[in-house]
Amino acid sequence: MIVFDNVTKNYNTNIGLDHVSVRIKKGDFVFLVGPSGAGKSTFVRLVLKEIEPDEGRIFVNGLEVNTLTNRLIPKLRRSTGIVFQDFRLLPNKTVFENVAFAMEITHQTARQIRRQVPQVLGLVGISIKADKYPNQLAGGEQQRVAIARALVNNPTVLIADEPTGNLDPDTSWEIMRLLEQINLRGTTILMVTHAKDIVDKMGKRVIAIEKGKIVRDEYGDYGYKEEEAHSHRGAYIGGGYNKHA
Amino acid sequence: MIVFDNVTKNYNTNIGLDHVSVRIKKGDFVFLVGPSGAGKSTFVRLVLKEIEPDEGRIFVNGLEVNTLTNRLIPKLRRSTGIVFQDFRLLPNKTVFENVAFAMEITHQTARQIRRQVPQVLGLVGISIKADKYPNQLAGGEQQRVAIARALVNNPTVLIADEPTGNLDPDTSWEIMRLLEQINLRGTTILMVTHAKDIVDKMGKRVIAIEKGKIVRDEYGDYGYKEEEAHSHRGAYIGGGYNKHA
Amino acid sequence: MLNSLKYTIKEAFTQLFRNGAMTVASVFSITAMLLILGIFFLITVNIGLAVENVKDDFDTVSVYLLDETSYETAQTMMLQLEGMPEVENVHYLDKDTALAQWTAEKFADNADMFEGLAKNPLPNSIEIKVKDLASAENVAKVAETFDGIQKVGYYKDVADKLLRISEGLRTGMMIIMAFLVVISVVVVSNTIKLTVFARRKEIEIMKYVGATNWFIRGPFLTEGIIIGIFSAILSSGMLVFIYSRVVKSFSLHITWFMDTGMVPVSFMTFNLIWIFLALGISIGACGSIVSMRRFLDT
Amino acid sequence: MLNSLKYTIKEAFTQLFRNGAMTVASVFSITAMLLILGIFFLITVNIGLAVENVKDDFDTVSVYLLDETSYETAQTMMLQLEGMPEVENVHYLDKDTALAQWTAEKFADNADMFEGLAKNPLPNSIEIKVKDLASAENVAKVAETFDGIQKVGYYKDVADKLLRISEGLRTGMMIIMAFLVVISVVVVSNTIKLTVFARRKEIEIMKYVGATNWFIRGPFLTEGIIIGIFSAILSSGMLVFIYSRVVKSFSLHITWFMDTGMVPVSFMTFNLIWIFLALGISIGACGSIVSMRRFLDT
Ligand SMILES: Nc1ncnc2c1ncn2[C@@H]1O[C@H](COP(=O)(O)OP(=O)(O)OP(=O)(O)O)[C@@H](O)[C@H]1O
Ligand SMILES: Nc1ncnc2c1ncn2[C@@H]1O[C@H](COP(=O)(O)OP(=O)(O)OP(=O)(O)O)[C@@H](O)[C@H]1O
Ligand SMILES: [Mg+2]
Ligand SMILES: [Mg+2]
Repeated sequence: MIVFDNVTKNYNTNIGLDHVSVRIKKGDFVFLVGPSGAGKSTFVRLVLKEIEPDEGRIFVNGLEVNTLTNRLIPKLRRSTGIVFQDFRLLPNKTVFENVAFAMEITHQTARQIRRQVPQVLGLVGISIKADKYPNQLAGGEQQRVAIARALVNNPTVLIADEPTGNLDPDTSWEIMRLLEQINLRGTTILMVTHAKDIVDKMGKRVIAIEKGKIVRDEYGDYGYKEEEAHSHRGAYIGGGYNKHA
Repeated sequence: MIVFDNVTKNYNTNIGLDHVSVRIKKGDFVFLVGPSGAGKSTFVRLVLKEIEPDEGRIFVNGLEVNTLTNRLIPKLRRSTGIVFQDFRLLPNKTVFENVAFAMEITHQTARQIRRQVPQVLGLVGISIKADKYPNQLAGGEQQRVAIARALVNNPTVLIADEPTGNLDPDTSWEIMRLLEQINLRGTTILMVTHAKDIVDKMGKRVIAIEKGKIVRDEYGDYGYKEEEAHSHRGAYIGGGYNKHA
Repeated sequence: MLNSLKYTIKEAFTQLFRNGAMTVASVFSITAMLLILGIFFLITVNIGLAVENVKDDFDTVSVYLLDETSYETAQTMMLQLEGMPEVENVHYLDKDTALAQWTAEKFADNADMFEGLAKNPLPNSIEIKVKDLASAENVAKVAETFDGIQKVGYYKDVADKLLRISEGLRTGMMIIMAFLVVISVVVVSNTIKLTVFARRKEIEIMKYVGATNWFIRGPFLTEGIIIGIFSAILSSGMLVFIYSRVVKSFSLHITWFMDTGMVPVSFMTFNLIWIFLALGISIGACGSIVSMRRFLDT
Repeated sequence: MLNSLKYTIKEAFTQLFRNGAMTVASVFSITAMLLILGIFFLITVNIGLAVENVKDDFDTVSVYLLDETSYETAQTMMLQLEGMPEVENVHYLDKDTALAQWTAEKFADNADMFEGLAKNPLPNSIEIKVKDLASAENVAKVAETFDGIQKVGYYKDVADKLLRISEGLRTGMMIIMAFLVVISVVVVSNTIKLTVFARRKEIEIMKYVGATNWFIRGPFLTEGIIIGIFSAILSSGMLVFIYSRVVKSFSLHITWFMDTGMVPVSFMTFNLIWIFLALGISIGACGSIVSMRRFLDT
């Protein structure tokens, strides 16, 4: 459960979020969409208390995030699986160790780790890369490691910031199926994405942000005017380049 | 002009590229597609001599890359504009300075830099972020800075590894129009991408790699079986989850 | 708890190994600092010993007796002096022996030059060896109260000078030592700060994934301690080696420039290792904790 | 070219400023090392001076004359001795003055004790001050060839000892100094290595964007030099301050434990600043170049 109550976050002069109120219920599957710089990652960062809101209150799993003491922040983050937009893999740890790390911080036994990590790596399809370091992986492989790490603790809330940005359509769909499956098991999922076709085809709740404000919040599609895009090919072929500008 | 002549690159036991021969003519606009881990970034890295091929010969702008002395590598890289998959912005430099850096290494005057950098920042639409540091930018904004840096020296070859992975459809199309425009001015463009809709709608030459081998090289679309993806929504709505697996 | 401990230690070693170049750089820096401290420590201890030895040469109080004072009276005085706690031993020096010693000292091989002397100008004396040079003055004062003495003499100037020198050396060495320790702490903690700095991204990532501060600190702290231990062993090993070589070459030329021996290697070894381990570990540990603070406190 | 130079310098300052914490850490470490070197330098120079001063107290050769040797004969000897290049000055000491001096020295306030002495046991002598303690032996040998002398005496033991001490101190200090310089170079270059290490990603990015090695090196090198200069100024400033305080407190208690003066502050200041600048700059520069090598050579 994620609740934003009139939350504002400014970066000096930049608008991050502007009086945003949102309620995401337990078990929901929500897409967060919007143009570059709209405030999507700001939203995610606020949920994790990576940054503090200027105004308003934020609740995650019943915890009020803004008043959380430093001691309790790890608890918040552990109950939340996170796929960061920039992956944030530990460069000095192998794929296996990166995923295992998320389990180690919750003090799970070596046996549990040895059992569960390969399983999750298998789910995202990078078992054979278990012993590689992040800088030895393709972009999409790193992204899948990040997803595996977010999933490995069976979090009650999963937040994924652009988890398919570096993935080909096939792999993207496999990941989406995985997320759907996890969602069916009761996990709340908030996914930031630009993948219009995925959003359109999944038919889930879509929250659209623009310039820090929520401009749309409904079940359905990405809300991007297809016409213009479609018209592109014809236009170019016809040589009328300036039409797109 | 980029020529790969029977190039093989293995990472220890991993296949990077497997006997690949490609010829990209001056002024071409080529999409390089393929699943995650197929070897696309390996291809790009070979062009820039970031890594060495195990076998085969590579030519870029008439230079034979494999036999290039260390002294000449910078020349190769400067004649090539590059958008890296992981952006590779300098963390201690502002957006302006990051782009300016690409001009400074070619010893251009402060005046030229002051004139040209804002212009390129304007083209990719991040003029107002000129004084921000990369860690103060949204993912998509960083990606556009990376594009600006690749463009600022008017390179004869532009290589872009997944330049729209973090961009919303609108911005993506703006970038694509920009690339098209640059291509019309005679710049050879090689773009690695997973954005099926973009590839489909641009109707350019598409080289598809899979497991290090070129599996398709023709003008047209991304070559992804739409049916399966399209079928998804119906399948899920019908509750038949397992059909996707 | 046990799990965490195992994780922490394993993790620390793994990271030390994987960040090889950085580990080597910091072990070298810290070893270097400890070496400086150690050399200074060795010098200080040896100079201290030398000064003590020199002081021993001057810890004699001479009570010059009147010619009319009998040997028996002198014996009474000596008994009384021997009773004093500050006094090491007491002996009687008759004027003839004194003259012989003096001429031998002053005119070496021409001692016969004084043989024709009509009357020995020197007095009989009681020579008192005090336990500590500093108490010479006290003993002298007591001796002065005796009857039948001509004068009490001791190396007052030399004693004062020596006491001041040893005092001065002690404070000087203390100050420099303290100063060196401060500098070492600065250098070592800066070294560790830089290694932590090189890995700030990792620390941030760990935090964002939900690791508690202590979970993150653990391995870094352990790394700091291990680096400290390594450096301590390395530097004390090198020092003991060097020192034992120096002592050996000294014992060959034992009177090379001073007649005092050197502090024995075994004593030094023992002390050095413990001091270095304590220093290395505490600086290593504190260094990591302090340097991580700014990356952890959000 | 000029453009690049401007860029390099601007860039270096910008980066030093933006990497504030790291810059401070490395300046502190390097300053600390230079301080150690400097303190040791100060101690060495002053001990050297003190030893020279002490040597001056023993650079006298005494030619003891037979009682029958006339003052005129002595004069001839003195003329001959004065002609020797090693000799500083020569004077005649008659036996009465010698006895007076001796009793005054040895029995201080009871000098009258010897007044009743029938015959002065001491000989007349010629006192020769040599320019350098090391040449005392030569002079003594020459004096021994004269007729009418009883014996030639000089502080042979003391002189040998002192020469050996000063020799020993010189080599000892040289060794320790060399050792300290090596250690400082290790620490400073490791410090710079760690700062470069913390920024290896940047270096790689610059390379991938097409910067030449020298274009990348330039600012880092300049940063190293600036850090070196800063540290040199900071440490020599601190040392000069401390040293002038010490000299001042010494000149108040001038005979606190030795009668020798200290090397003047102005002389030290001048030397320290140049030595430190040279050291700081060269280590800073070499440190950056060397540490960057492994990140540049692909
Ligand atoms: N640390 C920061 N300091 C200053 N401005 C920031 C900072 N972080 C983000 N911003 C600004 O806040 C706005 C929102 O950023 P945010 O990262 O939330 O965008 P986003 O929706 O995630 O975009 P994208 O899809 O490109 O990742 C942007 O204009 C960005 O430049
Ligand atoms: N440094 C390396 N060491 C070992 N293996 C590597 C290294 N770099 C890449 N690989 C492997 O080589 C293969 C090709 O990688 P590459 O980065 O070219 O893929 P890609 O096509 O760019 O994928 P993506 O679309 O996910 O970025 C992958 O299996 C990857 O794991
Ligand atoms: Mg974002
Ligand atoms: Mg790639």
